[in-house]
Amino acid sequence: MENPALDRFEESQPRFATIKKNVEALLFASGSPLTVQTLASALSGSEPVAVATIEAALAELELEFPRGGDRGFELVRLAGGWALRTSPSCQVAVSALFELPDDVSRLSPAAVEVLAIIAYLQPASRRQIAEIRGVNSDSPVQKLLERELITEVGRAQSAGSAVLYGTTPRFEAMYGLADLDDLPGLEGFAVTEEQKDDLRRRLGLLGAPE
Amino acid sequence: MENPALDRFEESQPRFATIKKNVEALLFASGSPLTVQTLASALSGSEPVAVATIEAALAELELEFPRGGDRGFELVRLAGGWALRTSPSCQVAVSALFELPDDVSRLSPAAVEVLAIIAYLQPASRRQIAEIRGVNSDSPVQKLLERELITEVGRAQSAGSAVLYGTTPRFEAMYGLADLDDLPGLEGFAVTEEQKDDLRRRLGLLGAPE
Amino acid sequence: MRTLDLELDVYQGPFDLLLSLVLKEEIDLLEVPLLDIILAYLDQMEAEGTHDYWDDMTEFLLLMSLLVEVKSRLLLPGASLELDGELTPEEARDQLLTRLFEYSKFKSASESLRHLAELNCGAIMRPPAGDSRRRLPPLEEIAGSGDVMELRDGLVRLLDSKRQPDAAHLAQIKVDLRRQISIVRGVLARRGHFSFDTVFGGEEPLVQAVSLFALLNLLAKGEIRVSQARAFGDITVRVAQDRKTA
Repeated sequence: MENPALDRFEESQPRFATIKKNVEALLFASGSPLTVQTLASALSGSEPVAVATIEAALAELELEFPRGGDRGFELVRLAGGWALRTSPSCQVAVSALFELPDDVSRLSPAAVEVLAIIAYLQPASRRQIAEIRGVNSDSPVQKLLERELITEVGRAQSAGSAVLYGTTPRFEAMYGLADLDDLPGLEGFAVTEEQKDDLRRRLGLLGAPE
Repeated sequence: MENPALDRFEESQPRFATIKKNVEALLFASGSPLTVQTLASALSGSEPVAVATIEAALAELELEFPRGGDRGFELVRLAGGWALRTSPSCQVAVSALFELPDDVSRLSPAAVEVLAIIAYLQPASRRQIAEIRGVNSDSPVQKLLERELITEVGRAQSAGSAVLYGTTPRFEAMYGLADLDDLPGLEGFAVTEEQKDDLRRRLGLLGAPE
Repeated sequence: MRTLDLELDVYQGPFDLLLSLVLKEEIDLLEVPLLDIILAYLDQMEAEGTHDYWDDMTEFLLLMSLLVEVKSRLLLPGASLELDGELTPEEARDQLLTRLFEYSKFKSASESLRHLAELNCGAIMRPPAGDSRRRLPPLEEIAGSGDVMELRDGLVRLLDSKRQPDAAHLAQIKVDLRRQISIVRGVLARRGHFSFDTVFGGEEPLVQAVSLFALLNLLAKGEIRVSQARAFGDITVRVAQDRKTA
């Protein structure tokens, strides 16, 4: 016991390795993304495990199973948590044996449009969605509810108290988003001034250049 | 072309790496052991993959995820096939994960609304709930069933004999109610049977008295 | 005769259609034969023969009437074109553009979402190990955690919204084109001809507009003839000659 700090360090090394091994096992065993807090509480037995330790283990695992790496599975941040999943590059083989649950191709373009509006504006009412799209959107909203990509998140305060919709963790998982901040910025999709002028001209709202 | 055999070998390397990656993905995705034949046929697209190639890939994977190794999961021969499974040394953590209480987060606004309808008007069918709320309510009903806050209490006499739902003792405990009469009155409505019928009538669930 | 070959069923709504027409197809509004678009749309609806489709048409009709308005200003510079509605032509035009720009933003965002999904859709997670299912939190943990007033307020809000007629749908007026068509047919069956102003003059502007589209539809089918003595004057509607003799 000449150097207690070193002692503790050496003791802590196998402990970190054990924690990392267990984090790996938990991610493997869980069918859905796990939050750092869930991982920490599952690993806290007689002695609590710090969130920072879990994060350090995840950082190492992320290097071993990187997104888009050479392995058949990868570690990804998804829907506010962490998950191991098959590598998208193995899609053909995986779909030969298993059903890909979230086949995006089954979503109509209308449904994806509605989903984009809800994702960016949430909470959003059917009325708002219809106004933006210029067409009644009840049927795509219903489809998205059935697939649990959106959910009711409340009611408008105003008269009529319309139902307001927001996206679900399932939406984040389906689109590979760590969280909603992960969505590409909406400003990036705005029509440029040049395109606006072009549009105005085409609609005959600007005189021809003199 | 001095050594065609070597040439073919080098060419085959990336192909073998791809096959191994895909074998890994399939083992990862499967909840049960996969036979070599199943793996081979899942990977045989335009070009057939030999059983021997699959076996070579498995042999390499067995070295990377050995039984009793340092990883959180291991590759084992099981029931005539191959399977990835969590390492037995991580058993404590894995079973702790599934012992963790499922989602103690707040109920969604939709679930609160459905719960309020069932609490005050019970017994109520999904159909009635949807009519009052003006929107399909299957998903919040399902959530409340999973949380054991509501339960089936019977079937309607009418055609279709719809399932009727009522609240559970767990519901009463969660809201600190001695019994259902303890529910706060609704703008002058208490919750006697008579007043309940009056409420149902106001919500359009009963025809007007003759 | 038709110069415009539109596959209308691929469009997600009127703004989508307009964007494609004006931006992607690089068509100048002056050169877009609006009647062809309308007729193509009507043909399409006929083929679909569904009820919902008519509901969805309301917005399309509104958009088209805005376009007609904008276009007629171009064709008739200086003509006084006061709309019956509360919007001035400039306001209607600006509103149309603002909505078009807004829609276009979400349209691009949805294309990027689709791409994101394609990058991710090939991946699956393992089924949860064994048959373990997360357990519910113990009763002690949740006892008293709910706020019963939240339940009460939830139901009171629903009761309130039942009491006040829901006004949300009123802003979106729905006009049934089929109904207008059958009205036109009915009047013609009785009288053989009628004045548009006499029959529809007292209606809301939107109903008038839809009635006008009903005329276009019947015109396309060859059921009626219409005549208009002067621009913006009354329209006389008659049964087509060959129909009458047949």
